[in-house]
Amino acid sequence: SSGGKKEEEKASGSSGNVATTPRMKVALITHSKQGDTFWDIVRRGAEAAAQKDNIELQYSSDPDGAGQANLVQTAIDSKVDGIAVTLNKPDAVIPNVKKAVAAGIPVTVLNGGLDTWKTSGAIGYFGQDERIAGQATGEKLKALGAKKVICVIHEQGNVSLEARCQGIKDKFGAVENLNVDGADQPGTQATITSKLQQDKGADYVMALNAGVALTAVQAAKDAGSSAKIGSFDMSKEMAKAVQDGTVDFAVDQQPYLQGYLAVDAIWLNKTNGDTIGGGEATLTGPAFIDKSNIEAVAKYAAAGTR
Amino acid sequence: MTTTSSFDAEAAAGPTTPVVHLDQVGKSYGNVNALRGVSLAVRQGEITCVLGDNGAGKSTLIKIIAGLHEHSDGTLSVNGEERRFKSPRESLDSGIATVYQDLALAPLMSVWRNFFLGNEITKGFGRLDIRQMTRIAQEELTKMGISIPNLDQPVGMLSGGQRQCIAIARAIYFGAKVLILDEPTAALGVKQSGVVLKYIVKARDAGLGVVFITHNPHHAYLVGNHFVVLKLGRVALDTHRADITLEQLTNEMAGGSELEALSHELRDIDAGAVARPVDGPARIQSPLEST
Amino acid sequence: MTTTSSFDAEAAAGPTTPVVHLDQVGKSYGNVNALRGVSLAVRQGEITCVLGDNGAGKSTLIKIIAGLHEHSDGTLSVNGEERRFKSPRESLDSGIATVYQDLALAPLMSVWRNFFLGNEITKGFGRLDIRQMTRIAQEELTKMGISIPNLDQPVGMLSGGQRQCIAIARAIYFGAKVLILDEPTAALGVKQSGVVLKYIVKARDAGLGVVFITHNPHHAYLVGNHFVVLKLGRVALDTHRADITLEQLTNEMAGGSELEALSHELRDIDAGAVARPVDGPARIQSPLEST
Amino acid sequence: MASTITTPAAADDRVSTRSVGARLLSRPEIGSLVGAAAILIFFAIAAAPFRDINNVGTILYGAALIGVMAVPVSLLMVGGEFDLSAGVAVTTAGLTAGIFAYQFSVNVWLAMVVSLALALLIGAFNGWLLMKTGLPSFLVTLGTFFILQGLNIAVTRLTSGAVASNSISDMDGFSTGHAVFASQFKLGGITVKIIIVWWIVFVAIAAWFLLKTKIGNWIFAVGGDAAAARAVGVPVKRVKIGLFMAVGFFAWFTGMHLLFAQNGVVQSGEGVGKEFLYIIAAVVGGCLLTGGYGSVVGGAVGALIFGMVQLGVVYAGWNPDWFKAFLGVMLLLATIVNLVVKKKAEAR
Amino acid sequence: MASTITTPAAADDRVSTRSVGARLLSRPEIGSLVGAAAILIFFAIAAAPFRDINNVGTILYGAALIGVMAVPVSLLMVGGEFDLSAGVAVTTAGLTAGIFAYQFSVNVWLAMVVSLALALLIGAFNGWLLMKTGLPSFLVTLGTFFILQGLNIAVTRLTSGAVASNSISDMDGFSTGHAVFASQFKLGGITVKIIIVWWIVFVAIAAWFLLKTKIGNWIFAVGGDAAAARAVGVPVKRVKIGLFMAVGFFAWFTGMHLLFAQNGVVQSGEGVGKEFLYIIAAVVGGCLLTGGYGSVVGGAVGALIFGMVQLGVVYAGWNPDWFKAFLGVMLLLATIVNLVVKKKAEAR
Ligand SMILES: Nc1ncnc2c1ncn2[C@@H]1O[C@H](COP(=O)(O)OP(=O)(O)OP(=O)(O)O)[C@@H](O)[C@H]1O
Ligand SMILES: Nc1ncnc2c1ncn2[C@@H]1O[C@H](COP(=O)(O)OP(=O)(O)OP(=O)(O)O)[C@@H](O)[C@H]1O
Ligand SMILES: [Mg+2]
Ligand SMILES: [Mg+2]
Repeated sequence: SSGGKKEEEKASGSSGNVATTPRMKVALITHSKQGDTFWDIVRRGAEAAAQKDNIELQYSSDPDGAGQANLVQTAIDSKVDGIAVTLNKPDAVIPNVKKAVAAGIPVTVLNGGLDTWKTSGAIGYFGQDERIAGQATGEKLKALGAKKVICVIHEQGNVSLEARCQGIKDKFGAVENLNVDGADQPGTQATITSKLQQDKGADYVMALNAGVALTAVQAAKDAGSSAKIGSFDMSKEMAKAVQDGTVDFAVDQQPYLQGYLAVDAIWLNKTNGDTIGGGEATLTGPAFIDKSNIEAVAKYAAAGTR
Repeated sequence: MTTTSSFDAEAAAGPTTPVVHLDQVGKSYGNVNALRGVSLAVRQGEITCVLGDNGAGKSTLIKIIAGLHEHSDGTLSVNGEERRFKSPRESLDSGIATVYQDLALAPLMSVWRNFFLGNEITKGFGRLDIRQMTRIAQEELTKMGISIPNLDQPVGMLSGGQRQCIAIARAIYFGAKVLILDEPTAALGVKQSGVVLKYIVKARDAGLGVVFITHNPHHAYLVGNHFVVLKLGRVALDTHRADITLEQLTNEMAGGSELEALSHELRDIDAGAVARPVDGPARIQSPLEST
Repeated sequence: MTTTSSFDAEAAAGPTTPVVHLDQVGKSYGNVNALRGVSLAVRQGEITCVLGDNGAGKSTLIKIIAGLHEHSDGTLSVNGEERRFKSPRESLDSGIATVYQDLALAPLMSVWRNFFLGNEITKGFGRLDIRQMTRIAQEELTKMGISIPNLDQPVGMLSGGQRQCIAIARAIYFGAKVLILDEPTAALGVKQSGVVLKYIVKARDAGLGVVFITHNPHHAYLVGNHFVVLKLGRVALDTHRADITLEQLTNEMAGGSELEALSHELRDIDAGAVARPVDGPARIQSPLEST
Repeated sequence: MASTITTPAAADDRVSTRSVGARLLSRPEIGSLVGAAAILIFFAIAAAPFRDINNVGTILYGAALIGVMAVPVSLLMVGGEFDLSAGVAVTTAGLTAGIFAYQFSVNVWLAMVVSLALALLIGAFNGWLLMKTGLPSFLVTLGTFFILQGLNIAVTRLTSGAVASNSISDMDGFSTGHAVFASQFKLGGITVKIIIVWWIVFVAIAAWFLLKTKIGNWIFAVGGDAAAARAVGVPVKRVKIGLFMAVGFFAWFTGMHLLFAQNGVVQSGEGVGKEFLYIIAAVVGGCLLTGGYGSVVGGAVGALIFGMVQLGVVYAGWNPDWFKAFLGVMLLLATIVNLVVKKKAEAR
Repeated sequence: MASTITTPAAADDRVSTRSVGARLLSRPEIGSLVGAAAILIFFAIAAAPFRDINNVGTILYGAALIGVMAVPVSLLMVGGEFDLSAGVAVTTAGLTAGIFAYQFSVNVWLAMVVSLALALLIGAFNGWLLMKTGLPSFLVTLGTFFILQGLNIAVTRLTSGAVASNSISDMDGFSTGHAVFASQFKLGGITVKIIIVWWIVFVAIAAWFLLKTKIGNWIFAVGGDAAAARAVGVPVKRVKIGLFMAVGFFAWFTGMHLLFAQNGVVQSGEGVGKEFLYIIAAVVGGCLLTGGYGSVVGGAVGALIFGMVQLGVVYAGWNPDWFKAFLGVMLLLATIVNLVVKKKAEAR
């Protein structure tokens, strides 16, 4: 039999040295739903940092604002040594972040909360400015000569996703949003197909995560549309799609880096009093990945770290 | 049919006025016309027996009086005033209490809660007076001669007769002007049936109008003042006790000659003899087939 | 109690052997001991009448034979073999067909589907032979003397008596060795009751063992060979027809002297007279209270 | 006092005959059919692409994705039960086949057989636990729902190290599997995905099965009154367990479609929430939540209504912010039309 | 042939007396209480922070977030109905107050009154439509669910231009509102959020109401057998509409808590899926899905079980991949314990 695990096992990874600092416990608390590739990469980055720094990482997530806030409280209750948290719903979570800071627990913010992380008393921020990333994408689309863009939002009411589409609109103009259910690939496919059948003028579909982008490729084929696909975020399959040219480009915000830095920053702070970014946000994106530079990224994407 | 005209004349001359009066009432369920042109008068101090075959429309008739269904044709008047009950509450508020054939009990609720459902005794702020309600329910059921070990038991666990008794006791306790009973003695033992019949007579003596539905001509003849026989949704007979004998009544109910033959046949069978068992199961012929 | 020993002797000497034999059977529901030490023999070609007050345990008894409940004590044997039915299917497969007091009909299903439920006629591959089933159901119901306009109607829309007839017709049609009927005539009209009684006799004549539960001593005495009276979950009387008169039986069922007084009282009431209606509702006294 | 004795007609003349139309109208699925027609007409007017015959394939595909699972879910609902684990069981089936084939480097068809066995086992477990404990199916399948949801993610990550299974698109048997479960063909101008054909076949078989076979009769009975069904000898337990296993089978089928349609990759977090779409389809199609009444065709029509509304809003190009609000209004309208039709039918 | 006539005892001696314990055990919520105790002991052993008395506040808060809404949902379920719109209605209530106060620059309390009126209206609409159409509540409230979900997002974007409402934390009346709905205080070492106190108060009142008042009696009746209840004169429609309005009231209350706890901002997309947590709490707590049986205290215990499992897994520091699987197993175990207890109680 061809393919399968045997094929993969021909290539294998390695492991680095481990810090000798005292064992620490760090909580990573996100607003992710379960089973999302993007957050899987974030977590992987955080785990890599944790392993290197002799940290016990406790990952938990709740898409509900009040629920995520209470998870921060449980981390405080569990007397962790540091908390890395997303602030996509800042008003719900910040009160408890402040509590953590007051209890002497260093907090880093990742992915979301660019405008608010400073007020929470966190020591650093690692992520991209979604609006700016969207705007950059808008410029790129203009440069590519797009006429009409469909921006596919896979979670209605999500602040970051809305900001990306808004950013594209800021710079590009002819953008229409489309809501789909990110946890339902075939349904997403049917919806994008029907949108392309309805709006024959649309010549670009911007997906906001890798899974939706790959689904959009299939949908464009189904609809007999010549629309091109652009995307946010990377994955193993996405790298392949960029290589093949089925996806035009991807906007990478380097989630691995977000997770890694958020945890590592806590360790550095605890062991050396450092603050990464010097009190300012550390931007991990956007980086455009297309046929020209995919080779450099593809092998990491295949390993699940890009 | 001359029922209505004779009926009006009777109403004018009668000793008491009808509390409930149905005039040419009809009711259809979709394409089934369950009742057609039925007239009936329920008088205070009188027991009106409604008799008839299975599916003749007796329950439908009383459901109209009880406010459970609205009639499709004709008029219903209570105390001389034309009414059209939108819900059983309106009927109850007019002083009409009903024992339904399907009993209208909530199976998961306890005995006392069912007994007082819709007529709860409260001590202000809608607070239930549980102690008193339990006591009354116990008393009323004891009066009917049945013993229910635990009034907190859900009704669904009781025997058929026990449930029937709860429904009857409740209606009698809350009955104000008119008491309607749909086959109240069907599931009851001899003793309990006797008690119910006596209750019916007492209710009449207390001045209530009673509508009594039964398949038992003996029961009907024992207590009824006035007999109405329904057949296929129409009034087939409407008569006073004075004008009919038990035999005539039974005949009317069962469809006349047919029954005669049947009961003769039955009497011919020597029930005492024990038949030789045949081997294995045998097909049973219908008694209505030629034997 | 000497029931059992006399019973064993009887079984040895009797003309037929018991198909179903209960020995010292007991059944408790939680803290209610509904049956205690009940023995009963159902013989082929005999009608065993089970009588008793409401809540005496009659339905519980037959539910054990029908496989609906398992007994807590004692033994149940069918054709001499000890059995413990885990489900009604096992009982049915032993040739025991039952009419339950609560009828066991699915209200949303049509008449013919209910009639053949669990005994569907198929034409291979489990395909239903709908035409034939409709025909048979129609025939069997017509034989019982009731007319149901449309066999595709859901059972829930039928009158109480119509439903009762479906349950009886079904059991009789499928009855193989033993036929159990729990108050089959309760909801039936005079004519339909007569038909059912005749059916019962015919079933016996065809060699089936019949268990007949009723509250009507006339019905029981008309067809029964053998009478068992239950009281508060125990056997109070177990006798053959030859050894008892109708009066004695009625007495036994209703609790003796109590009933005597009652029926006298009832007869004293002049049902023909119309009482003066009092003003407004009046409290009704219990007939069991001192009047 | 006069007494009047009239001899009634011997035959029952109370029943007026019903027209064929009226009798047709009283079938459980007709209401939803009329609702579907109303939605169809509405969108045909409101959305130009909806009228384009070439797009029928897209709409039917959207409906089939819900519709295939609506078949056993409707049967189960007629049988008086729910299955909250139906949505994630689809993902479990897809993942199992994908992971098994990849990890053991075996032919995809072998992995599919393993996956089928597991899917049937899950169904049987649900049914068995339900009958054993007597708990409501809501609770039992809720437990399975959480367990499967957890296992999907945990096992996928253990084996592939990521939250999606590894692609098996280059493995033996993939292309034949793809042909059976996820291919498409042209019919006139319409691109027809093969799952639509399967869906129609399944609906036809299941509808026939429910109405015309013995076990179909038992399904109605166990849903309508399980105690009564048991009393007349219907093997209630076996029927219910069988129904849950049917859900397992169709979950497997849908899972295979996902696996092959998505290039041999299954996302482990998918399927959550789908169970309600299936239930919605069944209920919109006229199945009673309390059991004992409903039809397979109705469930299919319910899926069609849901699919049409979902894509119709997109075809109409309405502001996507209002999407859910439109969906809600449409669903309410469809069910109210359904109801009005039923009432009309009963009154005839 | 011999006949034996025995005179039976006149009094009914068949009933053995039940101990107080056995009678206690037969209450609907006791099973779930035992289940809750089992979970408590389990996590107290498995997770060190769970044992820390200071963390009780966190656990109770997690439970209260579900528990407050579980109160009316339990009542509604006893009354024989569902409300799928309960989750998003919470968000709607929060958004309405936030948007109204901000847009019209009025005192927050005035906006809260407007929000309350709207929440009650939504409940009344659900109930009215249900009774008017006779459709199952699953369908009616599903329609409202989608409509509210759509409106939440659409109206928020129309007014604030974003997907969250504008903050009202600096407006008049915010601080008093915060004190009432979202403040906290210290009790010993435990930080108690005020919503926990409210929750306990609500449970006590509603439990008393259900068991000891006339309307409570009617709720049992309309859920157990609506036709029978109507036949004895219970105003079925008014009771059901009232129950839906109670859901509206508690949705408002929870919405206010969210508004004030989140600094005067409400996310428009939240609340979806919460309705099932409420239903789960009620069912785990012993309410029958088919109505007519259950208790408010049971619903509260159900919420507690859910909250304990949810946070217990985090406290124990288990791999979150397995979280859902644990949750499923725990839920099944809790309900099976519940069942075993009930069976034991019945057998006494
Ligand atoms: N499932 C049950 N749980 C608890 N108690 C029960 C249950 N079923 C019956 N009982 C009780 O057992 C006793 C016997 O009931 P059963 O139904 O056998 O009486 P019956 O003789 O058939 O009465 P009837 O003539 O009224 O039908 C009654 O006191 C009844 O309340
Ligand atoms: N809801 C309904 N829908 C359709 N038909 C109905 C409905 N209720 C009753 N019927 C039909 O109306 C006719 C009269 O029924 P009804 O219940 O009034 O009879 P009944 O005289 O009370 O009979 P029984 O003595 O058997 O109780 C029957 O043919 C019955 O099938
Ligand atoms: Mg009747
Ligand atoms: Mg009985």
